[in-house]
Amino acid sequence: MDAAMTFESTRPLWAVLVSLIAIPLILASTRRPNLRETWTLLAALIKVGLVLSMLPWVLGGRTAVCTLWQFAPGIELALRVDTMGYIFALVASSLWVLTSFYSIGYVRGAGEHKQTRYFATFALCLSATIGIAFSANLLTFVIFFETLTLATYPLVLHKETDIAKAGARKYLCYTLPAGLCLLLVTAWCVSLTGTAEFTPGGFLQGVGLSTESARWMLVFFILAVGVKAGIIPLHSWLPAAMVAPTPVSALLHAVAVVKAGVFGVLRVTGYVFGPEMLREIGAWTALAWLAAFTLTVASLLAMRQDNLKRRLAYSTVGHLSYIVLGAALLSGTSWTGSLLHLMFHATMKITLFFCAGAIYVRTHKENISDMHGIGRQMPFTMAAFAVGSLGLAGIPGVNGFVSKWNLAVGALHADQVVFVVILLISGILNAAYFFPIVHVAFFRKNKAFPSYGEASPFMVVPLCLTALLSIVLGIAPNLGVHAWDLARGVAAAVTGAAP
Amino acid sequence: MRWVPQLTILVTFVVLVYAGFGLPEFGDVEAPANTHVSDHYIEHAYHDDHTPNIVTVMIADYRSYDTLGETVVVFTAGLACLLLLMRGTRREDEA
Amino acid sequence: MNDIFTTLIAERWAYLLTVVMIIIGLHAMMMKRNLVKKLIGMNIFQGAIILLFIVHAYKFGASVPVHDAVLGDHPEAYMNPIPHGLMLTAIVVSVATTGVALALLTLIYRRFGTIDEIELLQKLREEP
Amino acid sequence: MSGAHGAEAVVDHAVSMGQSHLPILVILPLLLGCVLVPGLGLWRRRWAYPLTLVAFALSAYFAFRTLFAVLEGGPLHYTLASWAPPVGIELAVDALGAFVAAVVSIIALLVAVYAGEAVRRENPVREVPFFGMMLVLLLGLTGMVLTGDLFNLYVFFEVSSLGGYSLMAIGHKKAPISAFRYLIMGTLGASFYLMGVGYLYLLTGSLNMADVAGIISTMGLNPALLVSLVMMVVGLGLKMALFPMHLWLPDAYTYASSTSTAIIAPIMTKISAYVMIRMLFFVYDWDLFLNVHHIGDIIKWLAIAGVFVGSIMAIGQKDAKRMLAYSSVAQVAYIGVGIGMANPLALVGAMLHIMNHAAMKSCLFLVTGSVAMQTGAQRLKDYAGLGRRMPWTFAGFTFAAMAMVGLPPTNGFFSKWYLVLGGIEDGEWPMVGLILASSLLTAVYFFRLLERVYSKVPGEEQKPAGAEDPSFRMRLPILLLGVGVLVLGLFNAWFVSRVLSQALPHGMSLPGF
Amino acid sequence: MIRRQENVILDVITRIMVPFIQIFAFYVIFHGHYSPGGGFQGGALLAGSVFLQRVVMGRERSLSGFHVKLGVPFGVIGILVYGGTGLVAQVFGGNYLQYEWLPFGLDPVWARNTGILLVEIGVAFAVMGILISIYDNLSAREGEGEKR
Repeated sequence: MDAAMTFESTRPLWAVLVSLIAIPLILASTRRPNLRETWTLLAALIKVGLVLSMLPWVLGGRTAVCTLWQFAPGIELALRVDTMGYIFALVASSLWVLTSFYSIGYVRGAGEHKQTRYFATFALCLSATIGIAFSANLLTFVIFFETLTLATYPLVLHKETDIAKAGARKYLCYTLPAGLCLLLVTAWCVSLTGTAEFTPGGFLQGVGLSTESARWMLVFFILAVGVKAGIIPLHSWLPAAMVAPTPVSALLHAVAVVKAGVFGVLRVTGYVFGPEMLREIGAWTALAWLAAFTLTVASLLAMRQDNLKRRLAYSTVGHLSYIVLGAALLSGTSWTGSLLHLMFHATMKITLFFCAGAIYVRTHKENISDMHGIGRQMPFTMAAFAVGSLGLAGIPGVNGFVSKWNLAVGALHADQVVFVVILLISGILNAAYFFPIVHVAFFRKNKAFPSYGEASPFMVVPLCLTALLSIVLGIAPNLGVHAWDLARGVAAAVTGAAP
Repeated sequence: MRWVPQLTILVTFVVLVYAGFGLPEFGDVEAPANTHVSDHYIEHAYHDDHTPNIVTVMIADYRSYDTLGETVVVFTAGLACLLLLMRGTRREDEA
Repeated sequence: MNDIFTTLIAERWAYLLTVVMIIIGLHAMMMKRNLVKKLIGMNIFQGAIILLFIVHAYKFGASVPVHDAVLGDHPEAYMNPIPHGLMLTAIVVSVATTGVALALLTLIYRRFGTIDEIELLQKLREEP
Repeated sequence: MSGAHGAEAVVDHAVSMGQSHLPILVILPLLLGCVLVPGLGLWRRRWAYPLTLVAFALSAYFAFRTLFAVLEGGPLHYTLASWAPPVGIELAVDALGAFVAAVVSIIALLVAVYAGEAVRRENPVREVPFFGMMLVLLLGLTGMVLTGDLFNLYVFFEVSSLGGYSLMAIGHKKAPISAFRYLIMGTLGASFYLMGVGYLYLLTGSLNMADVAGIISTMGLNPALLVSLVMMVVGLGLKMALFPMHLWLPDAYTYASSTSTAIIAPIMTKISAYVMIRMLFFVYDWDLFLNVHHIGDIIKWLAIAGVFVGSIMAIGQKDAKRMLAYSSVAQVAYIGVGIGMANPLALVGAMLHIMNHAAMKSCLFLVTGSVAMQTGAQRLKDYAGLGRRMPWTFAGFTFAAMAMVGLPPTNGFFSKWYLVLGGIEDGEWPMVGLILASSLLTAVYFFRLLERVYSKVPGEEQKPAGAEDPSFRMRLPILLLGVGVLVLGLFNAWFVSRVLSQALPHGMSLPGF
Repeated sequence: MIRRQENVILDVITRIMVPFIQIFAFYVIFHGHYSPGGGFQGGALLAGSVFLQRVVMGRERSLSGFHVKLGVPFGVIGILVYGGTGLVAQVFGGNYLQYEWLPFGLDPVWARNTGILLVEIGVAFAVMGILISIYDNLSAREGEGEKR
């Protein structure tokens, strides 16, 4: 980018810090839950306010930079608000608000223990996520990425049952080696370039990296970020981590953590290697096929799950690979599709998780086979669920359609018809594993079913809102935060295609 | 593993003998050890301190800091014995 | 062969003796079961090192390093004072080390009634 | 050069006038303290602890003054009795020495704050000589760091060693046995070092480090020179518990009293590592020996083997202190790896790890000490659920554990970072891979412990007596160190660019400066 | 550990010998400038004289000669004399241990000479006291270490 458009600002720093500052306050007010939740909500609102206040900059194509101090020789700990980071930050922070409301209803409804630790670590996760979104160079990215890994660990462990411990161990077994791979490649990049500054089109252009070693580097990168992005065969921590409380699954395992992984993939493909280089070393086809494989197999696996949250988890795995696929296709439209899906999948999937949580809190049922006729008990919840599943299946009218459409067109632009076919098939598979739930919920009768009624408004309102949001964005993608323009801007910057 | 110490000893012996080839001859007046600093001591000791015993001058003036450290070593040994063998050693430790 | 003989035996016999002494001490330190014997080995070892220094302080035809009006200031007239001074320190150090070691042995003997390494290791294992 | 006659004497004074007294001022408080504490303490017992604290504080203060003076105006030289080297002994303090001295003294000060109450609770009878011995230990270590004379280094080596042996013998009933083994091994090491000095002296006729370095740089290769280097590496490796020579360490650390371990474990092996760096890189011709003659490779591969052996043994342990002892073996070996690689970045990593590991390991040992004192828990399984009963203590523990695993942004991450960078610079991919893989092993035993500490236990009801945080004076050092690992991590670039880049030997310079 | 029975001859000989040993020790200390000898040797001899008393007369009776409690304080005094000499020199403007700055109004050479003497005396004190205290601690039977 040219220097004229970049300027110093501490606002991104505050966006990261605000939830960190909240942590001591949360810890201090253990005894008084209401005050404690107030802190959480306050932090969430301030954070989203800060992020939204940066929208004009991004739309105006101006980039805020916040350089703190030298972190390792030659490398600053620096934050930078470029469009792609902004998209991720926007998604995470805005959904955190809803999730905070939802969490309050959930943890109290389900009577979770150690709620203080829960909220504190949650806030830490959000700081790390925003940090990932705004990090200006690879080392800063690594710092926040690993911090996120650590901060999620207690949340997965939260229930402290043996299953939870097993899940947490599995989570570490996957993420720690990934972190080491990330450290390795980061050190490699630094020793090549000095400062591993993210630049659209890739900073590895013209450092004289041989094709062989470039391929190795890409492999390590994919190992590093692919774990969080849930690329099969690196995915299996995600279903195991579903033992966490539902808000955690909702925000972290549908939005923050896994999206951080995908975000990493986008950064790597677009800002580290860059389209030209990926074409040169011919790695993009491999990546694309990997994604295609993942999204098909994940859908198939999802069908076999009876536990609702596990089914959602596998569906998440699949949908993350849509984004990876779009990134790998390297055409402007496909990138647009990826970024749109990064946003839209979040709204839809968080709706579904919220619903699952609401059902759990009210009925303590986790298996789909037990949910016969639940739709009559909790109409709003299941209606929202229906919206979400329609969207993920790619039915027009819900925002899932928009992103999938762009992906398909992008595949055509890259004249890869085969991927269009795969996208269509997976859409059908999505329908095949989501619609039965809706069907069961609404059209099956269950005599021996006590009347539950809806969950507390703390939970129902957010999930209705997200469902509504999905529909609105499906009809007018550019409404409000100009999601459409943002996505196209990034795609243009990376692939050089005309916006 | 009984052979490990023997092996160590053997290796040490070989190494030390090998070192012998690099050392100055026995009683060599021109050896660097006998010329570089020691000459300065021998020439200046008496005039610096009016003390004929060159070794005394060296340990108590030129290298007095060493001697201080050495006195501290002795003191440490005394303190150690005091620390280890004080009365009440056994009761309090086995409790 | 003859060359090696002259370089090692004829001209550096004193050094070889110190090496032999070092090996004796090392052997005692490593192989003896009795801790006191280990300690004695340690002393032999240190003594050997002290000799290593002192031996090389010797100059043919030189006198003790005490200034003498007759001999004047000629360096070749006196032996090298440095190793003597250094070894004075080293001796005291080894004495101090021996003192501490003996204190430890006394403590060990008071507590376990033996100073045999094997038995002590057994005691280490069985008692918590 | 100094001389007999008045004129030259005046010249001497002129020489000494210009010199800053800071280096000796680091040592004097400890010297006076270590004699006054027993002297007065045996007479008026309650004076002992305040005196100790004052001595540590003064020495730390002057150590930091020295560090900044060196950073301002380059290396300090202080000729004792103003006999210019090589005739006399000089204290030669360069950036590296000042850095290590500052680290050691501040860690010792923190442990001393902790010790005040801990010693009174652990062995009240021995309070006075114990404090005296702590001062002696630090006196020896600082003397080793600051001196510029090979033999003087040996003398202070022995001072610190004697202090270490006797402190190690306090504590568990079996402590004297392990301490005696430590004594035999340590004396062996010191004697090997002395032999190395002897060969150097016989070849050069001088004992001053700079002088010796100058002479042997012109000398070329010589059997005795090579053997002297080997002797020093072996001797210092013994004291440093480098892999094949580490067998004395676990017992010693396990049975010693918690205060002894807390002051010895973090700094003593590090000082040996520092001396090894000093010898290999500043006295000998490092490029000739480490790179051309591949001694560096031997050290490097032994060290990485030590990393794995230490970590794997640590995974297998049931006793907390023994686990930490084995992890010390592993962590010190990282320094060995950095030394062996002998390239600027890796060496910086090693130097940085001296500080980082001192901070984290002292924190961990202080925590185990307080746990043992508060709850009597020694074995890992007794740690279950302590996280909520001793929140502050285990907050510090958590940070230190993260640092041991090497997770950002703690300081442990950055020592690994520089080691890995160094490996990549040399294109030594297997070594890089091993370094990274080893931190997984560390993760295994620390996360296992953390999970146990923070999750609830089945028998929650019967909690051991007195299971809460120790008093403020014992908690303060733990928290300071716990925050310290974070701060040292975030601001590591300051140390690297301001301090350690000046501490590199001749012919080395950091890329990017 | 030492089982001793009364033995007049030994006692008498000891009483005669000890003063001579000590005188010789002082000679060794103060003549260290001119002939082999000095603080360590003299201190060791002084300690030896006390050992003789301890061995022959037994612990209790020999305490009148040199009390157990005096060992460490002597060591402290010795080191203080040594370090103090250096410190005084430093305070009066020189480097540490730079004897010619000792405030005796002597010319540098003789000041150094005096400094050496002071230092040797300090060393002698320290060595004597500490060796005796080591001996006492080692030879103390169980439970009767130093009473402090």
